[in-house]
Amino acid sequence: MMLAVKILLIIIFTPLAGGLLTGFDRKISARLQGRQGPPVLQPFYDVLKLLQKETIEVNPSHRFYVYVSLMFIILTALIMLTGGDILLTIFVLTLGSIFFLLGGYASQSPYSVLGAERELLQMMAYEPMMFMTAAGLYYVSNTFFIRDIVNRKMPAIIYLPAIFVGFVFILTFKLRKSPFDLSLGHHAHQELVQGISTEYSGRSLAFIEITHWYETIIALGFVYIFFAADSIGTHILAVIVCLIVYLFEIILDNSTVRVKWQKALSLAWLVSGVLGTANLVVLSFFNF
Amino acid sequence: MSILSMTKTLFKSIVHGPYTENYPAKPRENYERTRGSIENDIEDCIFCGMCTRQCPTGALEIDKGEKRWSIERMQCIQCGYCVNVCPKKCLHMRNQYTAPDTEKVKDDYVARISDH
Amino acid sequence: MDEQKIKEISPDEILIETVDLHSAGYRLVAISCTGKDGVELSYSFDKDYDFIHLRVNMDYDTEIESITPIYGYAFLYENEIKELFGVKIKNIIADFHDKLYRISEEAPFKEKEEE
Amino acid sequence: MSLIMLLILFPFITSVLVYVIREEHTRNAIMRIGAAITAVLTLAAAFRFFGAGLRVSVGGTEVIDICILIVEVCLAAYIIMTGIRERKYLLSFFSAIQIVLILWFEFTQKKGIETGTDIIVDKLSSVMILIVGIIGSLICLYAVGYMKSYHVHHSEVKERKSFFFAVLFLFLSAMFGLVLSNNLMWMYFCWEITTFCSYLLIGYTRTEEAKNNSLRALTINVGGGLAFAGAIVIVGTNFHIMELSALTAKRPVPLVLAAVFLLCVAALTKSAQLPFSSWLLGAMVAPTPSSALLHSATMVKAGVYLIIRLAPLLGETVAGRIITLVGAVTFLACSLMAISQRDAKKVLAYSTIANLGLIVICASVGTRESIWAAILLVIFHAVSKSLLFLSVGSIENELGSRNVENMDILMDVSRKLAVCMIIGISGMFLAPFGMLISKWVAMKSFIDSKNILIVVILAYGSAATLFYWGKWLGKLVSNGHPKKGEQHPGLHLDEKIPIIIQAVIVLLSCVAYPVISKYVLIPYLQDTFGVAAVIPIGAGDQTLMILMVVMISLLILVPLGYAPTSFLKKRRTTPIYMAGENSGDNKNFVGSGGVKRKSEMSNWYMEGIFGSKRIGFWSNIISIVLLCAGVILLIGRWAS
Amino acid sequence: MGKRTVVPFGPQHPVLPEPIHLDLVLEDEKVIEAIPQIGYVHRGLEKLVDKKDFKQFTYVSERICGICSFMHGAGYCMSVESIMGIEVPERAVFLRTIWAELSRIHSHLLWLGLTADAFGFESLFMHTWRLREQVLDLFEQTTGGRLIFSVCDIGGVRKDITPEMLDKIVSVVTNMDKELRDVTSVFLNDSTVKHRTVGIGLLSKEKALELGAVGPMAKASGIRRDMRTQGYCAYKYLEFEPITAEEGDSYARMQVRIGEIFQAIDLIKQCIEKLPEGDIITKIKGNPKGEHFTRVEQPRGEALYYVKANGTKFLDRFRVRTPTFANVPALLEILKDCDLADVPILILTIDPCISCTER
Amino acid sequence: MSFNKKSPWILHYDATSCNGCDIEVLASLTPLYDVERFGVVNTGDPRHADILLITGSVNGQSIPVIKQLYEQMPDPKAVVAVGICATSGGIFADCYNVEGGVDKVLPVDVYVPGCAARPQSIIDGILKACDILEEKQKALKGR
Ligand code: NFV
Ligand code: SF4
Ligand code: SF4
Ligand code: SF4
Repeated sequence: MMLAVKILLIIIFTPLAGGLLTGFDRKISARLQGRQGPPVLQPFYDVLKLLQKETIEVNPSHRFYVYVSLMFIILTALIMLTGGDILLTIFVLTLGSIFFLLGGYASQSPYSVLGAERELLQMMAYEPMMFMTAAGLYYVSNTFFIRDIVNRKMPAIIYLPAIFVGFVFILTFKLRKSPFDLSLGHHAHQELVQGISTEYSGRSLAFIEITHWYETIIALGFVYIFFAADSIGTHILAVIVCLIVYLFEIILDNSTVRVKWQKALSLAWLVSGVLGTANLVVLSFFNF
Repeated sequence: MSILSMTKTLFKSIVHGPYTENYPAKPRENYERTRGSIENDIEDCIFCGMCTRQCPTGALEIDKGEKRWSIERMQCIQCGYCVNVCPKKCLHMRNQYTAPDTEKVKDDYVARISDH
Repeated sequence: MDEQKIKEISPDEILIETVDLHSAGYRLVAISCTGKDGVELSYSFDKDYDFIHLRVNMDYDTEIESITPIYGYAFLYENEIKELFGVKIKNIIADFHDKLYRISEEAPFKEKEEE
Repeated sequence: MSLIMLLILFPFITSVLVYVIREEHTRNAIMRIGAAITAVLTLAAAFRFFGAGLRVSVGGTEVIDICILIVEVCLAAYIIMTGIRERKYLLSFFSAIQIVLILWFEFTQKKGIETGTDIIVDKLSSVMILIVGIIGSLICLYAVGYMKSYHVHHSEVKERKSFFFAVLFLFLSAMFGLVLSNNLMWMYFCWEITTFCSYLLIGYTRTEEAKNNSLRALTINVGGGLAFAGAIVIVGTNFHIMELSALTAKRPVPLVLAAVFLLCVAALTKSAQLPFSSWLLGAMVAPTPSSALLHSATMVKAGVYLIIRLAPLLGETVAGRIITLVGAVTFLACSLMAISQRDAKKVLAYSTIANLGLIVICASVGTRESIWAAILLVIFHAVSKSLLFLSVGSIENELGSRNVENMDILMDVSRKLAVCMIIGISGMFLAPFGMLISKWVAMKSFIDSKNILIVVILAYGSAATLFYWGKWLGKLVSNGHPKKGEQHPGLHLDEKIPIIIQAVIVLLSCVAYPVISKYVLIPYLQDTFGVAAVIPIGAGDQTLMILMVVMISLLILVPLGYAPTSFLKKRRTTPIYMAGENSGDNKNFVGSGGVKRKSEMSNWYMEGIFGSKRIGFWSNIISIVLLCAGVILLIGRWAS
Repeated sequence: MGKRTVVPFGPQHPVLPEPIHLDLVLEDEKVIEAIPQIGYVHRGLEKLVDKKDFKQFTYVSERICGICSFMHGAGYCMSVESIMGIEVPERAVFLRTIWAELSRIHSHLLWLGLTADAFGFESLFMHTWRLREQVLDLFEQTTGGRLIFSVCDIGGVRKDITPEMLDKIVSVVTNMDKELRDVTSVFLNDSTVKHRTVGIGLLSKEKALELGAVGPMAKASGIRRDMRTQGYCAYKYLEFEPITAEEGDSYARMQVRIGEIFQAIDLIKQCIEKLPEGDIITKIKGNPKGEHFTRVEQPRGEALYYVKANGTKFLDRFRVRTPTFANVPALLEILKDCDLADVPILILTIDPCISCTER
Repeated sequence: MSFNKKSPWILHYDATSCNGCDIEVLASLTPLYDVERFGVVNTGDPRHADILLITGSVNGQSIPVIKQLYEQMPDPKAVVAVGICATSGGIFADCYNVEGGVDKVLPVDVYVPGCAARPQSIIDGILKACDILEEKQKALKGR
């Protein structure tokens, strides 16, 4: 019973928080650009509008993947926020992303396919770091369970500073922010039109937005895990750090160009390789 | 080599606050010279037809008999050429532009017949 | 600024003249065409602000050689003239076959006989 | 015991039968029945000996040994002759040394070596039997249908189906023998037979390419056999044992390690690890059933099987470390190289090598969890990969091409095949399928054993894996339309049944893994290590199971996307977005000059970065250096 | 072998404010082939000389393009003035120069913004366009229009700039100068921006000459050619040096254009300093007869106006050869073997103005 | 409640505009005018758009494109003709390659006059189109 309530709460509040964050993001971005910006609730208006609109399809199956993707992302959020296994979280998250990009392929529309291709490339670029993040967390806490990781004496960040930096680096991919918004730029115009989401309209597009909200929270959830430990203080700190990281991403988004894929791939792999390996090696040297 | 060099401008604009003019909540003051829309002091008009002939888009129309001078608002490019050629100088360029509308607007100016 | 250097030539001299100009280091500025009373082509060249024009007068039925073998980038001008004026230009490298602008009307600039 | 004998002999008999009987229908019937019986026998044997296992010492081994020897000599003679005829002198050289070595050993040194248990059926060999038997028989069944279409498409290839089928069954026999033997001599014999079968099958089409590739495969594997023979000699002369189980019970002194290292080298050649992997890529010229059976599901597993057996002697030892690194290099390099491949079978081949590399890593790291992962990987890989190979084979017959790029129309041509293909691919890299779970445990064990480098390599290799499977998956789900009027032959029942069964097995295996873990792996590890094995998946098994089920049920939703939706409210369908220039049919756009142009989509191959030339070259160098380093280290140990 | 990706790029595409179309043939994301199609904004306005008389045609020529509108009008007027032998009052000549240079600032800022948008630097786009609004505001105050001024007339200009306004212009451009330096330094120095521009779209000096490139496109490849040095309008009274760069890549073109912004600010100040008093327009009589080629330096480079008149009020021919038209061959050259991600930047790097090109 | 009003996403297409109106549309996104205050996003993708902003008159090449873009937009949708060219063909109405205003091809909902239409007009036009969207939404529901 408790679990059911918890699940329900997670399903409802995660996107709300994510949407709110996105709203603040748009507001802050606008301010950084010297504009007034939309109301904070704008993302919700957008989604509600999209839900009311007609949903066009280009073939019977392409919309379907978006829904499956959303389901898996929700599952990810559930696993993560109930303190489940971190590797499983990553795997299911990957699954969700894979389905999202399959939707791009399924529409068989030029820009969707190009977008899907780039999305795949981005996944390849950030996946090693995700993997190493899990590895690092396991290394220091000897468990894959998030609820155990966040209940240790010391927050993991103390042992994993480099991995944390690397993770924040690849977070940009997940949040689809410049410099790594190759496959689907949210607002800036780019060569792929709207990438994977090109062919989606109305309800399916709304679901893509909602998926993104979940993803935002999941992405920040990882940041949280780095900082939380068994005292309340660290949990508050973790939330603050999440917000700071998000703010940092906004500023980064507004002060960089979109890089090309070669650069995105090599940068991400290099950063993950160097930071991840270094951190793990140092840890094993001190023999945790 | 400089990364995040944009941040300076970004923070400046945070400090400065938005540059947005709050249109339409705060209506805009147009400049004196702003080319908005053509007005006719119809009472002075002699319906010579200079303006209709010279208007490059054919937005103007006169009806000498009914003493009507009319302008297709959605056709006028605000070039002001009619103002230039009008012998009576009864046309002038107002600095308020025509508002968008759901259909094409045509404004009629009819002179009181009795005057002439 | 006011003096215009226009040199009249016949249609078959065009290649010789352009080759000369090309080897003298001139660049092609534009090819212009006027369609009133036959075709009047003006090839404008420039070298260090020395601005000269070759003028060809001919009728619509005469064919003229393309100068794309000498000035490759003339293809845009020539295609345009071909499409808009219906002038016969032969041997264009990169011929768009009257599909440069894809206009619906045929040779709109050509003086049409009374319809 | 007789069951075991039957298991080994039955395929052999079938083989002889299909070779002799050339009449199409009868032969096909024999094939089908043979396959079915093999499967039944396998199941029977596996269940029969599952609980207690079986350790037998076969009496009168002399007779068998003599028979083996005769066959071996004949084989060697044939190989030497072939080598000379084809001017592959290296091959003849390898084979000659090998047979001389064996003969010398047999007649001068063997006296007095008693073999206690010749055949062992334990949990591991049961698993192997099941893989070989079930997948093998399915593939044999499939071959019946496949070869029919194959010869329709490849009229230039001379029809030698009887021969082909016979070799398949012969191979099954040898493979059973291989995994059941504990006697190194027997194992070696079976090993050589599988090599030879592989050679015959690769050369099936008799084209120039096939011939070259088959000879290359033979050379490399005979080279591996030589290492095997060397190991036997070392073990036999120095320790007077002939049993694998006895060898693994030894303490890792330098000489034992040398033998183990040699065995591992043999295993590496068989499992096509770098620098020996070129033969497996070449083997893709063979008709697909043989690729599925020998070159992905079973024969190449013999190598890793051997390494798993030897695991207790690897781990922290020099030999273990070297093998781990070779596996790691192979895994990473082949995963990366697979990105640049368009040919479906090439992708599968690279992926096979990469996964074998992963298994090699797991096996040679040698902790309980890693072996747990290794065995699971063997199972899941065999299951998924054979499904993939079979599907690709049928796709090739259907579409007339095995270029991944051309598979975008598959969904339209044959929905069944496409779905099976999707299942197979998902099985290779997505949660909740076994490959991923095993990888997860593998990672855990690497961290626990402080193999940081391997963890990092695993991270990158997996990312690359994600890429090439992902893009293939993308091609499969894209709703391309076939050209009008194109003919697609359709599937034979003989092809359809095995593929569907395989797909079901793949689906089932992901729920089955806790069962496998509990009843197979843990007892096996307990036996091998003598310590109670920890359950690597951790305490969350319950929730995990629920999650798996949730995920699978979500996945099962996927085909729903293709279910007819006519009863739902119709959505408006519009042409796809082509920058405003869609010419209306979703395939063409109005291109420059006003002409219709077909819009084509193709995947990324990034040859500039992941081209097989560059990566292949460097990874080969690295692995050769690693092996040489191993040799030098071992000699150094031994000398000191 | 191997299949390729063939996608349509444009006419409707978010990175292209104006419609053009390319058939792109890609491998991975490398452009193997790019076949252009233009004509989506072709109106055929040159043909309007048959329907509008030569005075009305001033307004048509201003509407060739909304970016370089002023100089189009002025170029046309200058041609007709030459044919008719009209002396344009000095003050008018100076005023034209001021507006022309302000237009240059507006055009280059617009381009900078669009480029920033093309490589995904939204905030930079916003800030450059914010600064550009100040110039547009000056236009509106002096002419009444933000983009299309309708001030240029045959014989001079229709509106004068008041002394207060002149002071305001000076103060606005001076203030803008500071902010501009902040923003442009991001363009010139930020390493991520450099990643997208340095070495992208390389056009060597030889190639630039061979393909007939003009304007910043040529200047960035080291060709020192600027029609303003010919001294039309008031340029003969002003001191300036054409700005060039050597590298010939997108970055160099950016450098040139940014240089030209600051140069324009300087030129405006010079103009205002030297601005003579007097009439702003001479009355014209009669109809033109004759022909004339006029060349001016538009923001995008050398533009050619050709007017042929026959003594009636309808011209025989008006023709404009715009700089973008001349730069298209160079664009096709640099599009070869680029990345898909670079396509927008390469298209933008010639600062295309399709409306100008297709008329 | 209808949210069409709160988040009108626009798709801008340049039919044969002279760029004047074109850049004014872009300018209305920039800090001074900032249409994003009203939730406007310039999507560049017909599937996401609610309002089709067309600048410039239409010609033979752009008519099929415009029609297609309009078809690809989900209901409810509105068309806004920005600038005199788009409303009536303007000064180019007599050109051989100009067919006239946008209303020759699509049902135009809002005409925004001006040459070039100024950003304020464009904002007004978009807000007007929002009301129309709302009406259309109601009409759709009613059906
Ligand atoms: N500068 C300029 Fe134009 C002109 N002339 C050119 O291509 O922008 Ni619309
Ligand atoms: S030109 Fe002036 S007076 Fe003559 S009709 Fe027009 S408005 Fe009236
Ligand atoms: S301003 Fe120009 S377009 Fe408008 S009515 Fe006057 S002459 Fe005609
Ligand atoms: S209305 Fe004027 S500014 Fe707008 S596109 Fe037409 S001519 Fe250009």
